[in-house]
Amino acid sequence: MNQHAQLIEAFLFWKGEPVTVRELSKSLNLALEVIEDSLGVLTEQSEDGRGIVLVRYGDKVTLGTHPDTSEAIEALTKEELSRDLGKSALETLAIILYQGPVKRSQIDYVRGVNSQFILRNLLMRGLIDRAQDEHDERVFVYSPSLELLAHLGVKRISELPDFEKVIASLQAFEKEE
Amino acid sequence: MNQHAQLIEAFLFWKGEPVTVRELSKSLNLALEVIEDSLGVLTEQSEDGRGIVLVRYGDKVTLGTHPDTSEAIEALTKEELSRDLGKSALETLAIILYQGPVKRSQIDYVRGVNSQFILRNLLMRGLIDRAQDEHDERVFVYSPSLELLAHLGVKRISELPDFEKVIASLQAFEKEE
Amino acid sequence: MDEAAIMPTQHTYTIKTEQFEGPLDVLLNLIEKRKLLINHISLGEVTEEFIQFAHRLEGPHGLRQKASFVSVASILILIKAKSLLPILDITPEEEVDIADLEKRLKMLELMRKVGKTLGLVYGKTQIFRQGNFRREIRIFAPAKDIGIDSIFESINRALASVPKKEKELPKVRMRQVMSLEDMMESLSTRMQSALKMTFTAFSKAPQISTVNLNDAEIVEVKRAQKQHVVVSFLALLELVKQNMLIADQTENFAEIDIGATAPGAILEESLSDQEDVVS
Repeated sequence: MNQHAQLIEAFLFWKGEPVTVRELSKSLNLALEVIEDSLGVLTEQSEDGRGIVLVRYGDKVTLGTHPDTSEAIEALTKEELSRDLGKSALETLAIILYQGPVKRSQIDYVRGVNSQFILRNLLMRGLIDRAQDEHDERVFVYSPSLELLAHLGVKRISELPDFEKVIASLQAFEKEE
Repeated sequence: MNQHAQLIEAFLFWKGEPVTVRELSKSLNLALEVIEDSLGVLTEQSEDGRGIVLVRYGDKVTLGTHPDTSEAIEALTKEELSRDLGKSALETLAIILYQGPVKRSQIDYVRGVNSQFILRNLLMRGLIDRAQDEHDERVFVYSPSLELLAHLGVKRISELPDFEKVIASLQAFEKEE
Repeated sequence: MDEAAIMPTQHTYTIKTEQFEGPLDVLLNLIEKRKLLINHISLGEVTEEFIQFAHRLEGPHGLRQKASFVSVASILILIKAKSLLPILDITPEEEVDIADLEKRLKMLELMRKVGKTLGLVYGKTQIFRQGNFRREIRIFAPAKDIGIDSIFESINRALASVPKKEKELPKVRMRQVMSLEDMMESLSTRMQSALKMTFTAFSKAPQISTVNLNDAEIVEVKRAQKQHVVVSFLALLELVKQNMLIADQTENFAEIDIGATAPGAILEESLSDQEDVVS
């Protein structure tokens, strides 16, 4: 694999969304012909039984899983969505229910560990929603989804058990910092 | 690349977060030895100038961009990695990287101070992971996160600066007693 | 890109960690300041300054900190005494303490050096994580274990896991070791008796090789050795006197000395003994 193909593969992996060939050329400061050549190399490799392949539709390219693995991946996706949340995810969800909208840093602080992957999974399962913080656009805040509230059978979060008391404790921690 | 390596690569890509070898084995219904063999194949490929590499610590694996492409991608990232790791944090990370997995008592022993808060801080930042000790379930052990290895630009700990030398020195200290 | 990919460590609380330096840090700084290697000799050389430092410790951390300083100080004084009076008997337990201190210092020195290197490498040639290819996916998929009860149980567990700040004294453990004061006293006694023995010992067995020396020179060496012992002992007593100031401070420890049964036991901050446990 040549250096340009390597860079393009890394870029697409990091980017995580389809990009146009023109964007690739601009971002990586490479001529369009170089990009096309390298994409050719990546396509060839994709045929070579790798797990990650170059997906191209029209002008856009991205990375995806090899079609041969589709069946397995599909089954895994189903399994993932039906799996129990587990202790850590439940804890995170509980914090978002009581305290939402809440920043990731606040969740991490209460839990004492990094919650980024758990939040991603809760988002995919539609249990929480994400929005930009009113005060700082670079920061996201997380809230319980309406479906989750319906599923729990609560109309307002204040109906959650011991709501006032829990909120008071959570606020007490924040003040300490 | 064999079929199993292909499936594992696809799985790691689809999952998009660190997984343990055990999880791989369970999710893909493959024997641990098969998983290990295939991870070996993927590691070899990582060396082969591809854009995507396998990052591993002990039982944990994930995919990342090849270190050779760092500079180009770094230039494209808008958010700076916060580099404000203080002296104590770096010292603690060094102990966990070169002597991990370690218990808090082992870290405290070397540092001569209580490391509870610094560990919590590192956990929140996602730089270290916490797990139950194999031998004593009631106790936590700390190990470097794959995120930490990635920030340091190494695919595994043996690529850390002076790894062999530092390990040899540490062993020599133990023997002196 | 999802949030995780763009802002890996931003916007997190930074917990104020140890603003003070521990006894090993202080000791290592003293040795490094003098550009010495870590051994009995260098430890003996910095003993006095270390004890002075410990004596000056104040502030909210004061008591907790001092406890850990005192246990290191007692080992240093032992090393000093032994270096001044080689004939002084050291118990096997004390030998272990001394060796242990040296080992910890060497480890800390190495880990500091490694940490510095890591700081230079950190973030330089990063391996980047993949962008979130699946972020568009959103399928409402509640798990069986989600319910009001499990949510309530989880929030309580989360609340319980937040570490308590300084308001609460750390759990401490009593170790039946001598206080610094007791240690000084017993050391003084041990040194005096060792000293008496030394003079007899010297007349019998010279401690340095005198093979190539003539008689007059041998006498000279012996005299120098005796003088050295006397001078050293006086120096040590001086040191002990200074240390008594610290030994007085053990009174303070008594205040937080909850459940102390035996007098003269010192508070050991439970560094290595109190493991953080799975909750």
